[in-house]
Amino acid sequence: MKKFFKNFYLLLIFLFLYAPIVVLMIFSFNDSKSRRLWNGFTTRWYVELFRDADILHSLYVTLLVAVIAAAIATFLGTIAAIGIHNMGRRAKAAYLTVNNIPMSSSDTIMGVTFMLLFAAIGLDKGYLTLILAHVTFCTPYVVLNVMPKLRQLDKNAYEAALDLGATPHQALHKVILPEIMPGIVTGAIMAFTMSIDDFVVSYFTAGTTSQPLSVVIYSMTRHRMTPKINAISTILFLIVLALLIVINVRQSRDEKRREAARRKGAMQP
Amino acid sequence: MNQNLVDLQNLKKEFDGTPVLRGISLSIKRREFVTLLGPSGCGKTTTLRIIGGFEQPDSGDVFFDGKRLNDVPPYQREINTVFQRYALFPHLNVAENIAFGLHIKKLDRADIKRKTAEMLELVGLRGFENRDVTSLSGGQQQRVAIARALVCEPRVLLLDEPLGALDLKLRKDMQIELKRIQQRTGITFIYVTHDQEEALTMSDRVVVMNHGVIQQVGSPTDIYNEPVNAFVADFIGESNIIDGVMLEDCKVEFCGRTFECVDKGFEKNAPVDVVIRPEDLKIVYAGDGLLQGVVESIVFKGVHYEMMVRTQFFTFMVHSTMAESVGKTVGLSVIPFDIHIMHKSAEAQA
Amino acid sequence: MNQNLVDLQNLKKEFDGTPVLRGISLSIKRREFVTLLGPSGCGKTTTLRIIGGFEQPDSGDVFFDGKRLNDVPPYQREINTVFQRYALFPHLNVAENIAFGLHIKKLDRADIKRKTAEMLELVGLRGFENRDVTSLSGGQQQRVAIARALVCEPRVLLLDEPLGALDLKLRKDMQIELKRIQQRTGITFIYVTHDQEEALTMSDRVVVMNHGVIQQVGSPTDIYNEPVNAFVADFIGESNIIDGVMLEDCKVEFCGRTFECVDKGFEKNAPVDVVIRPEDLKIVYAGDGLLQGVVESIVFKGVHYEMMVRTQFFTFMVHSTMAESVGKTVGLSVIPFDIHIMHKSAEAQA
Amino acid sequence: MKKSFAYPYGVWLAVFILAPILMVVVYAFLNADGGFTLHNFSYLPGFLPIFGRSFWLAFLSTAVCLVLGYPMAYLMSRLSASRQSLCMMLIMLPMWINFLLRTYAWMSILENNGFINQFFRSIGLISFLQSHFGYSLDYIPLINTQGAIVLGMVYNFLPFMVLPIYTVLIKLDRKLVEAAQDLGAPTHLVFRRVIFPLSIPGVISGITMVFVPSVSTFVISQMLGSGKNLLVGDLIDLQFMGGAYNPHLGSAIALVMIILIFICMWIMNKFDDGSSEEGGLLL
Amino acid sequence: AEVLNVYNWGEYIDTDLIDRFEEETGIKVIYNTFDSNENLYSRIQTTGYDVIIPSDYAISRFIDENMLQPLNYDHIPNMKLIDEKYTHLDFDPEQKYSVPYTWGVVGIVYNTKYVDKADIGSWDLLWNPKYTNRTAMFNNSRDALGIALMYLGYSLNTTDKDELREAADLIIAGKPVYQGIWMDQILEKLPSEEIVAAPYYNGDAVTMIDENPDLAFYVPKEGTNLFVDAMCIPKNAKNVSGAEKFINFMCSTEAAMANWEYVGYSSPQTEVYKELDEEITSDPLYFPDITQYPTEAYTNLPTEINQFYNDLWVDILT
Ligand SMILES: Nc1ncnc2c1ncn2[C@@H]1O[C@H](COP(=O)(O)OP(=O)(O)OP(=O)(O)O)[C@@H](O)[C@H]1O
Ligand SMILES: Nc1ncnc2c1ncn2[C@@H]1O[C@H](COP(=O)(O)OP(=O)(O)OP(=O)(O)O)[C@@H](O)[C@H]1O
Ligand SMILES: [Mg+2]
Ligand SMILES: [Mg+2]
Repeated sequence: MKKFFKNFYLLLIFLFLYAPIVVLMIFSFNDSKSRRLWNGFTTRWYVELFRDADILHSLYVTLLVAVIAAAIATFLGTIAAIGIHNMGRRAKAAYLTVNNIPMSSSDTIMGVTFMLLFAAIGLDKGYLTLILAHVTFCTPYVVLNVMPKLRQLDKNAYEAALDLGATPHQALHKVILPEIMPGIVTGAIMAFTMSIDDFVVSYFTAGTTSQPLSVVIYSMTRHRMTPKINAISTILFLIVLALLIVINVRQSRDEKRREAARRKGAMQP
Repeated sequence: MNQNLVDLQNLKKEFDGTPVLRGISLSIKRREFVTLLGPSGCGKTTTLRIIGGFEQPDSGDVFFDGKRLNDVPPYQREINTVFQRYALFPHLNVAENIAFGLHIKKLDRADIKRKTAEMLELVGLRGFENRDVTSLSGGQQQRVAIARALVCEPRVLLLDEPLGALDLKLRKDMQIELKRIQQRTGITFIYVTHDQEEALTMSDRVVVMNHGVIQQVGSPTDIYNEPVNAFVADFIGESNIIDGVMLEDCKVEFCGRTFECVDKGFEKNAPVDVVIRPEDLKIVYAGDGLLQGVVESIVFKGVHYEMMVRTQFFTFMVHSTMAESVGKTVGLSVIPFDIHIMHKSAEAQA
Repeated sequence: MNQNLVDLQNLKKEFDGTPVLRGISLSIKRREFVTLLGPSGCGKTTTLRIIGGFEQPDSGDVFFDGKRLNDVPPYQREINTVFQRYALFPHLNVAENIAFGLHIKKLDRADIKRKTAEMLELVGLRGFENRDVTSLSGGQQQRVAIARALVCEPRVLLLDEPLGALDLKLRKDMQIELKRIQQRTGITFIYVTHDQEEALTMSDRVVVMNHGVIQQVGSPTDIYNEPVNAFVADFIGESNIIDGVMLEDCKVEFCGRTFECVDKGFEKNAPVDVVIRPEDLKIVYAGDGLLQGVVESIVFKGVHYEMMVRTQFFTFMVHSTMAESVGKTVGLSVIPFDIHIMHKSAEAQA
Repeated sequence: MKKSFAYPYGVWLAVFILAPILMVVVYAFLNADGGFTLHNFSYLPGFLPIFGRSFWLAFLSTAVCLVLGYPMAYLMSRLSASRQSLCMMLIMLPMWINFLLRTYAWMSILENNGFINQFFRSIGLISFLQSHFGYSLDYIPLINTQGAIVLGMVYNFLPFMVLPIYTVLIKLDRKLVEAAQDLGAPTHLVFRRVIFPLSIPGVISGITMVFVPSVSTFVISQMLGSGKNLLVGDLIDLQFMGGAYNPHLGSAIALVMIILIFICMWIMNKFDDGSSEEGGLLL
Repeated sequence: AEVLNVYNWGEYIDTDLIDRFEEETGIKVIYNTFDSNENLYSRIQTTGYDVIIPSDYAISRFIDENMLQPLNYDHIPNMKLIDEKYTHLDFDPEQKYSVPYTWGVVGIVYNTKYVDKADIGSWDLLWNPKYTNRTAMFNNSRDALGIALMYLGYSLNTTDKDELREAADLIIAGKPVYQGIWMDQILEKLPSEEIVAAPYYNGDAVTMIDENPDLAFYVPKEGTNLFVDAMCIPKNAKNVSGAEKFINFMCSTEAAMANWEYVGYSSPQTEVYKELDEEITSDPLYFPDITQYPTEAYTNLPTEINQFYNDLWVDILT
């Protein structure tokens, strides 16, 4: 009974989170531009979508920037986390405070300050500025996901590797990285998601050839949002959903296997 | 100095302004099994870490086979370590853990396989190759850690309380196992523990430390039978430590009486620590002993009973295979040979 | 059954299909200090958790003061627990940790204050009221955990290896402390350990467990001197366990010879375990003993030397205060009283 | 492992975080001609209602997020490992849909003739209210209310409340729960006296990560609210992107907001006993 | 290949035209969109576009701030196809810098089912308490205050602060009537009958009426804003000749016609007007008859007045 209520609660929250998305997905098949009045089923937005080079390009930009920014952020954030982990209390606190700023300051301020900054150092807006900005607000998520894994790490694991003849570089690769990998992966996924989700910062930092989807969507608001956008979002969403399901299924299979192995291990003398 | 494999010369180390090592000098010979023994926080791990290269001494030198080692990074030292909580790599299985150092050295696959198999054999873990290390019991993990270090064929193996996390039974078994491995491989072991029985059982030489200072270095029997001060006496087995005054050579006064003893060379009327082991005190009839007291408590310890006997000046701990009833008045006797006279230790004076 | 405070009746428990408790029945009297002793994984913690209410037995009952307790949730049991790694609340200071249970009971402030102060006094932590628990040493944390449980005035206190994480010296001190507290408060203690010396030192009764089965229940001396089977004998102190055959009452054959003994009532020619404690074997001149062997190794253990003496059939462990040189041929003697004959234990038969 | 690994990121932070913030400070004290002025700050008293409204709405949305998110995090932390990661993913997944689109969808749901009101009408709720309670409208007002704005914020920021609390809760030692039960605490007291106090660092991170973006949010108030009242985020947006392009005034407002937020956070952190080493926000 | 950067409002071009232009000229067009003139203003400071399509008052501001190049009409022969009605307006009196792209007026879109005939015809409808909570106002200081100014009978480009103040107070007075102060939401909320009347541009009124035939459009008798979005070449353009080709292309009859069909905003191109049905060209929705009521185009305002607009707007929305 209790369990039922718990599951019911989770269900309600997820209903809340997904209700608008379902609406959006349904109306990507609506035979009019209205996002609320149903005019019959059509797939024409999907058809048109694949003819709309601009929207496709902006999706490409979004994904490209997200991949690059997440990759850089993951690298930068991981080594930074390792460095910060080894710092004294004060330096650590200082780093983490600054690290927290992007997460706890408004997007608008960040976007504007980036714009001012890039103008000040004479950097033309384009992929570079976009990626720099994205890396900046993505990296903190990586740092914060990797730090706890480092804390969980056996203090001596790194030294054990050195002790066995590994150079610091090898120790990092063969011991530390595999150990903190779950944190890195979560961090990377979060960074990637944040990059995809961002609109304000991109808005201020994107160049002419590098307008991500969110900026394109926003510039449509003066006139009329085309349902093609709903269509592309639906596609994107379903792909990611499928991906996540695959990952999760694999994960739970691994978990079961490991559990089984452990039990078998415990029973042997 | 030539036959010494490891030479520590006046190592000093502070952490945050607190001195942790106050000048450690120690020579360790080839094939020796040396144990660092001391209470928690006395600097054992720090000494080991300096030898391993994980910590730099503030001053003093580490020599290895006659060469100064201070600036050699850990991964270039022919020294391997078994860490206190094993520090196994959880993402690797048993065989991969053991083979780690060999992979680093880029040995060819066949060699790695062979050596790993040999090691598994040595530590009695054949058949465990593909097991997840996290699924092993404490003792098994311990053995993997040892195998992982030994397979690199170090000239010195450092072991930091390797048995600390194991239960008593298993600890005893592993003590024997470790000693056997040391004898078979002929590798120099530097071993850290705070368990004096472990130290006595396994070592060729024991180094007793306290507060970053070496108190005594010697064979287990030396240390046990001739502790240089009350700290060592008390730390190595339980002791009755009584304040006394050395009246003259072979004559010491304590508990309001004068006793004969075998120690000489103290100043006249020097205050000293008198150390008597509980098992050296004999319970005799009330009138017979030099001292007289009342049995205050008695506890069964298996091999013997432990009794607390209160005399006028001091409550003695006495070990005896015979039980006395609580409240009984008994006499205590001790032979002069078992009365150990010691200078007041720095510890006690401070 | 009336004067029993806790009664366990045929408790059974499985985890994932593996039986962990296979029918534990045990009665514990008021004011008793009972210790569960056994190797790792034998089910000690599980038994304790069932008494505490954190685990439900698959079958069997727990009675407390004559009432069935199975379905009473932990927070309604007059039982408190000292957890293995203390489980202190890190967000509360020392005094708040101790007062936790009192706050839950909604005592008034003055009472809480008074009782907390008394407890701090009892465990020797006066002046530590406002200290952060994480800043305490292991021994101090231990004492806070005990105080926190005791202040609730439980009728039974469960202690799960409370001293497991402490170092040897501290462990000894805390053993005495705990015993003192138990005697002063008169609370029933159910204590879990895998350290047999600890069990012998502290307990009124010891319960030896293995593989989820109680092997023997008895006073420390009973357990030590009259183990019912080889497992108990081996687990409680080191033993030489030799296969033998009971020829007739008081006559046993092992190592190819016939010995006199004091045990009776075995079947004729029944195979038995013969147990001889290392300290009960005396080294005599080669010709004099009943057995003859060669000293294989000798280890200094402080109070005594431990020697392995290889005879034709068996290698005996011998404890002696005199050292013999390795390789020497010696005789071994043992008096009939020290030869313990036991039925083959289930363990050994399996 | 070296601390020098953090230096590149240190430089990065200096260039891309600290330098821009410095520029905001500088801008706030300049006029359009580049001269020093305090004039930009003279507007601020007039913005007081806007600040008040923003902080109030942010407070509400943070409170709602906490009330909804805590049980969510708690329940999640009790699931099996694979279920947990599934839930994590499901919480993150909506972020893959553009936030404007999601908000538009909420409009469709909440409007006077939107899906919810259509539903109410179809089950006869509205006519029931009208006939029995003299209700005058033919819809339940949902959109264009402060409630709708709060809903929009909660919808967007809920994950940032759930995740940090969840991470603290999964690290919580089960033994402490048992210890509390052992000392006589029934379930609700175990929660109040042990679980909740120990999860405070996560709660504080969650509050920070919801409150800050809520205070500075814009667009949501336009889309789900009536747009008749500005929020600080809109005000800043107006200075930088809207009608009277005035980055100096915008910077001044932004600066004041940053300071206010820092003060709020500082007060919040007073509730944290500092045991959450590293003051890490998330995770 | 030759590259041309074009910066236009979102959803404001038939994208097929870009493909056609690329085919014809071999120039690669990089097409970006913006959502407000202010944004355009800040963006072009730092980004080099070749063709931009701002609105009237923005053009006037760009001219004042010397950000546009004078056009060489020799390279834009199709300029002659642009109706003179829409040239030499206040924002570019000498018609040196811009080529009109679309034009239109602001009027009121209302739902005939709910709004009484008697109530229409004037800006008054936006203050009519009968429609409380069922109308909306523009969320844009220039347009909103513009409506109030016209209703009051003042110039759209007034710099008289008292007049502006009065206009602002008028909007404040209207606030209780509006369901909301919005821009693009109006596009949705009128057809879905969330609201029954709101000001909007005639070009968008077309799509709204398409969607919900109960809707209708009128231009209030007090007069309105005639707006023109026009193509310009910024000073920092890199590809001027390409930009000229693009502008010329967009003015061709074919392109203008296709674009008209797609965007729905009135075309300033004479041939388009001629080719269309009488039914359409006479419909004030498609081609408002700007001779019937006073019209005025926006011009750039002095910084001080812009700032004052800002202050008033914040006041209104506080
Ligand atoms: N990295 C460090 N920073 C600060 N203090 C340290 C550090 N390492 C050790 N210390 C301090 O130095 C002292 C000696 O530590 P060390 O680890 O050598 O003791 P130990 O003899 O190994 O004790 P134990 O038996 O508890 O392991 C302790 O007081 C410890 O707190
Ligand atoms: N919650 C559980 N789920 C699965 N198996 C369990 C669980 N708790 C205990 N076990 C298993 O039950 C057996 C007995 O465990 P228990 O903790 O009672 O042993 P113990 O005697 O206390 O050992 P130790 O001295 O190591 O603490 C072990 O094999 C253990 O792995
Ligand atoms: Mg140590
Ligand atoms: Mg246990």
